[in-house]
Amino acid sequence: LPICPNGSVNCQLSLEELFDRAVKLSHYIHFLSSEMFNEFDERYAQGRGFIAKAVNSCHTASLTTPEDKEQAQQIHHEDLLNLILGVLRSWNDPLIHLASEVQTIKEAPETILWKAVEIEEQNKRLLEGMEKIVGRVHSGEVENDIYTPWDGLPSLQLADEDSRLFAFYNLLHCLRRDSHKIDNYLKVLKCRLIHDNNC
Amino acid sequence: LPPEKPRIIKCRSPEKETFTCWWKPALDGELSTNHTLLYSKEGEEKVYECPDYKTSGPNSCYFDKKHTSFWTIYNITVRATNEMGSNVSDPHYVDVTYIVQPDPPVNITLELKKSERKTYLVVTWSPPPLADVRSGWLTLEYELRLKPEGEEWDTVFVGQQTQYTARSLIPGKKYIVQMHCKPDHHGLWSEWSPEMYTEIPPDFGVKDMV
Amino acid sequence: LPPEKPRIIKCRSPEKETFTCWWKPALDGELSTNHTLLYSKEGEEKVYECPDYKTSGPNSCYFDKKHTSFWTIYNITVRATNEMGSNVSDPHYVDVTYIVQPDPPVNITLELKKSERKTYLVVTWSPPPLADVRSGWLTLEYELRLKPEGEEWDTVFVGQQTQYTARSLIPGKKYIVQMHCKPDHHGLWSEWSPEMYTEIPPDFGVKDMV
Repeated sequence: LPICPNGSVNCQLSLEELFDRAVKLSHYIHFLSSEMFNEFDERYAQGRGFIAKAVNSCHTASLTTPEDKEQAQQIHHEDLLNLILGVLRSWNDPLIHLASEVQTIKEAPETILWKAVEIEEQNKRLLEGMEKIVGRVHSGEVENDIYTPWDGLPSLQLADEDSRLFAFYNLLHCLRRDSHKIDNYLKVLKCRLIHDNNC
Repeated sequence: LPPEKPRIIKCRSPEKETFTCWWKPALDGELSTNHTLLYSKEGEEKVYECPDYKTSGPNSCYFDKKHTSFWTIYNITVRATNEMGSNVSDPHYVDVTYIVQPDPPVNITLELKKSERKTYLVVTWSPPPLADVRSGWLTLEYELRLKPEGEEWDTVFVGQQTQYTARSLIPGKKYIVQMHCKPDHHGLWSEWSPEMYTEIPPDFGVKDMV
Repeated sequence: LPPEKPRIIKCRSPEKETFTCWWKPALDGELSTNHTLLYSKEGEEKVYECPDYKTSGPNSCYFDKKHTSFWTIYNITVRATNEMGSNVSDPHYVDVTYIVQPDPPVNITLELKKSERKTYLVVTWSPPPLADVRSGWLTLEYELRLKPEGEEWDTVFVGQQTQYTARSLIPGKKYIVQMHCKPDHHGLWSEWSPEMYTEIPPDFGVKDMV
């Protein structure tokens, strides 16, 4: 019999291992997104009142996602998985542009540049993992339709410095929020599907 | 005179399900002043009034589960009114995600163990009762601090585990141990738990040292 | 004769992003033998060939980021072929998370301190550069070993901390210290760091101990 790395007979990663890795990755992505937002906020947004303007302006706002514990617990796990996939897909395009456009910010510190590239790569990796998890959990075909387009590239390239900085602020604010949602939902799903709500 | 401008002091959520805001009342002078808390939620025009002025005591507004949403910015103001007029606080922007401050950990136990002539201390604890960590909605991280009486604290970040083994302890010393916790990512450290004590037995191997 | 059966010796990933496999070539005898590494991924029929035989040196295959997935188990074989025929190794199953072997910790410092006539040693260190940058993604645990020259190692598991205080040291002895580290769940211990030395001052208070 082949010696499988984790001792499983058919040499396949268990759902628990897939979820363990997905949660570790979503935690890491949110940790990076949070740090990047804080660094940008400290360096470029102090006293500009950006938070008041950043209200209700995320490109993923149209996706109805659970906003409290009860909603997160009542939603069917397949729907929540598809929502996570939808949010992740919706960030593919903006993250590609963020990684390149952030280089154009005046004196952008290396730590912000590196994080933008790292988040883009890890987001793709998490998407790969989530498609694998959904494939395992889903009875039917993996739904591909949840997705919200992003049309924010022009605003990242505006001539007016203040408007451009607000566009970055808003994108990083939304990235911090959405990556936290994904991390939180994955932790709820893992406890529900793997640990029978007894984490 | 109309009342001074009131000020929202802070908002806190103890378990990432409900939250409370407190304000500093406008100075009354002689006239009686009453306060009204108003809020609107991101993506909605509607303005609501505080759902519950009672539960969290004076000069406070308590938002129960039904009124608490995450990843949503609340725009909160307080208006002070007396016979002569009224005055509104500056807006206070709150996303409940970032204001969670749990209670300290509970059921802390200290157990001395010995192996190969060395004593070490096994500390175990449980999450605060209010915090529902079982469902995964709230994930807590813990930090422990210990010190021989009279000396500097040694603080250790323990992550999400609920057990820690302390090594290289000074034989014969009385140690103090405290724990606190915080939601992963965002929120505030809880208060420190009450102090726990344990005495490390003197080192019987002293005679080998001569 | 056709070549003997080749054997995959090991596969390692330094940082959970790329990995390399090495094989023991089949004995050639006289005929020239070449080796091909083939792999498939769990749940897929498709068979791929090694993307890069060069980067990691002879008899090796290097999988860069694009070819490294940690959502799957790789089924890897090596085929040796000469004029007379070919022979295929047993399958080697690889899960990247299980083969992570970081580099040793760096910036190790040893500092002697004295309190109440007793000397103790404070050891501090940093994670290897590759892992440090991705904290939270690659969480490392550390182990320290120390011994007076010529005696048995005393090994201490220190967890995720980057500092340790060693007590009950023998005055006047020369101590050797080494560190290694490993990913917190699966993976392998790094090599030991280079040896570090420190001399414990003779205990002037020895006469009080008699």
